[in-house]
Amino acid sequence: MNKVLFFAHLKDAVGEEVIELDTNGKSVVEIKELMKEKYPALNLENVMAAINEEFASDEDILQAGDTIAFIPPVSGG
Amino acid sequence: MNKVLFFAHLKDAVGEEVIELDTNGKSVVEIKELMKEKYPALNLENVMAAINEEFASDEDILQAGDTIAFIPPVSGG
Amino acid sequence: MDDRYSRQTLFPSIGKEGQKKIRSKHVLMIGAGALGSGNGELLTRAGVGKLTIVDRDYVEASNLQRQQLYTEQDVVDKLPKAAAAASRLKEINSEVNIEAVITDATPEKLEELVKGVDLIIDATDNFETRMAINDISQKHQIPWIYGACVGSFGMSLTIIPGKTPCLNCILKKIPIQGMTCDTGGIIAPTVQMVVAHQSAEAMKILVEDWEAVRTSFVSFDVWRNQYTSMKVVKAKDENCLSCGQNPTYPYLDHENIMKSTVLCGRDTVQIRPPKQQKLQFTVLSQQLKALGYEVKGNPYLLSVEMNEQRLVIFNDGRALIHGTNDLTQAKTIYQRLLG
Amino acid sequence: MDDRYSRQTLFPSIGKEGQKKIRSKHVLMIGAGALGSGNGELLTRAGVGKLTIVDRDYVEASNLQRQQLYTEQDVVDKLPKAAAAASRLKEINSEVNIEAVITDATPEKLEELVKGVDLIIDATDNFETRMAINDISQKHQIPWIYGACVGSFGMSLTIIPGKTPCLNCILKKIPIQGMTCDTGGIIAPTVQMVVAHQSAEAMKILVEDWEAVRTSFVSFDVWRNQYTSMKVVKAKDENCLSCGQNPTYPYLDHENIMKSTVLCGRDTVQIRPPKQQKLQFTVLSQQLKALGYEVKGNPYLLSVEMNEQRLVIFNDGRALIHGTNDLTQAKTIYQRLLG
Repeated sequence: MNKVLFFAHLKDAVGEEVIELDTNGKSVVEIKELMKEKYPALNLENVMAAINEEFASDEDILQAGDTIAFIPPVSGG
Repeated sequence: MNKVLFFAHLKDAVGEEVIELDTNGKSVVEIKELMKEKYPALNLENVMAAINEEFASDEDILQAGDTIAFIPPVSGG
Repeated sequence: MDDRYSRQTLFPSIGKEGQKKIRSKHVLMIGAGALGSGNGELLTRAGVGKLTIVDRDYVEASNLQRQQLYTEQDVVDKLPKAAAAASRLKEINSEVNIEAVITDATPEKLEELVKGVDLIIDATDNFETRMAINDISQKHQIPWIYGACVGSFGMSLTIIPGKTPCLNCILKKIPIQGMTCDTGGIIAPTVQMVVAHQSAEAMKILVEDWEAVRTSFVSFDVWRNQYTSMKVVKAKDENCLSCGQNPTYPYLDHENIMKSTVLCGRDTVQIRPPKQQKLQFTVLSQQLKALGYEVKGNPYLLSVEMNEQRLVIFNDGRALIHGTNDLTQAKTIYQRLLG
Repeated sequence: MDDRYSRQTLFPSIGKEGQKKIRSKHVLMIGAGALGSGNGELLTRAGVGKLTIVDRDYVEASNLQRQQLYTEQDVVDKLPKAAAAASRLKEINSEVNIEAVITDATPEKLEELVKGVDLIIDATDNFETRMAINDISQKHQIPWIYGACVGSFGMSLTIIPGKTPCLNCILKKIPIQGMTCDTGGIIAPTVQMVVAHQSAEAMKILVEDWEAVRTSFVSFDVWRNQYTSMKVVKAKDENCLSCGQNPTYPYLDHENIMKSTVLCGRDTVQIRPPKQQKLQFTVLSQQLKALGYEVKGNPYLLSVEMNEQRLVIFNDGRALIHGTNDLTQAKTIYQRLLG
């Protein structure tokens, strides 16, 4: 099993901060697509991903027990 | 094995932020005494303890794999 | 200034309804130093209805590095902090009712000040006053927000009577002080970090978004890059004398309050802390020397030469402050150096 | 004011040596809005040698809720932010050399401004300028500190050329904008939290404590009580066009910069973003309506009525701003609403 964490307004689109999901062996980009199907209101374009609190690129693969977090970059200031 | 985390100036007294130690079955107050022996410069009187990011009292016992953190309360403002 | 809260009402958790609530609330802030400057400015900009600022001190040059409401002119004028803060805050937002109270926040004074107050912000620099705020908060069922910092390290906790543990549940007693801003230094980013946490919690409480209120004790070190959030629900103590089944509010009790007495004809004030302490003279002496004070001592006492006063500290925590008859000034000197 | 830095030099990681270093440094700050006010004040109080503040905007009522240097009088006087900031900062610390530059921070302008600068603080409100800062930072080997916020959410990253990945390594391209402070709102505690992180990093860089510099990307939500720290060392891309083996500094290139053109005789400016976008009209339209604008639209364009201008946005990101001939004003309006 894996944990998927949603930060900031992504949390609102999903309705929860954390969900549990078996995404073993899937890549970051595949998980993004899965999430978009599951939560139509969720926009993950250009959203950063971290696996176990480390930067992850689209091609990185999740292992059992890994936590993936989605963090949207913002531009205000 | 357990992890022991030291916050703020406690980190300087120990020289490291995290140490690994087998403190299985020991209470918070026993671990404090152990630490004081190991690091004479370390003052843990009135220091708060958290086990796995939850408040812990002096009598709470560490289980295998638990992380204990020491956080010194401060009064400035 | 029609438009002035537009970016705040646009934030969905506040909205126009939340803004009306903020405008209808009265906040009591104890202290107008670093945390008080920051919190006071944020609450004023946010448009709180009334803000009462209590402080016993005046502006000094060494405050300017981190106390955001004050300028060089305030130092030249030696203005009381509460007055200088109020004057700047009125320039920032003339819609807010700002009340400056120049006094020492004793338990008796707190009892008077707390009437009609919706929230208390802790911007004090010592645990004695904080514990009194904690008891007052429980006695009158008013939320308060603890904040503190030294060096690069800071912390905050939100206390909602009837919902969360109180500070006495967590600390059990007043900690023997290690470091204060006057002995360990302080950098402004630490202050801002504590202020950010306290003022976010303040806004949640003012708009009555109880779900959003932080239920953990946060602490962080901006130089060592540490951040931790400790759940405290387990700390709730049914036997706590401040918030348990049979509260006695010990820190409002005269017995437990720091005693200060003018020693007649000697131009000296004696300070006696509520509980006996065991001071570590070697550490304390080093810290005071690092501050530039001339320190002499023996195993029983330390003598510290200050500009116009001389402080003699005994190792049980008792002190004599020579060169003053002013109880508040003497207490300020004591708490600055010993916390 | 002899004593003014005493609490800062008492902090062991700064000390008297660190204070001398801070006094000898020149910081360039791009933007004097919310993040700029906060960072500018902290650096000035800390006693930096020289602070150059660049901003293209003037003070408006809706700024007062979160932009800490400004007062109601500045709004009445419609002062440029850089000028209003400089005037307040001089009252705070007359020892600091404050330079106000009222201009749009284009890549050409950045090339001029960056001479002799030790550190760049990002206090901008759009990714276009940030990416130009990122390229300038790499080209001239000057550290910079990214900071941004919207609503209750904020983030920061420290970029040290030659040591850390750059913002282009992490974002790969300019994100299509979701929310800005003008569409999603912003609360002041979020700003303070970002400022705390940026200014702590600034102090580490100014005192050259490279060991202490934060090497992770932090983000936090002060209302949702979230805080995360993402290690970014793996993001370093040897093929990055900004910081890789063969840098081309794409965001300094005229091709990749937002184009703005006055349409002669029509009192209109056309804005064309550097890359084609796919705007989500339904979301955007709702956000703009929530802001109180009258919005009309069809699948090809949205028309937004503003006070004195009308904005027409096409779904590839191109826009016409009717009612102005001022390129900078038009760009400001565009970036406020579309990021």
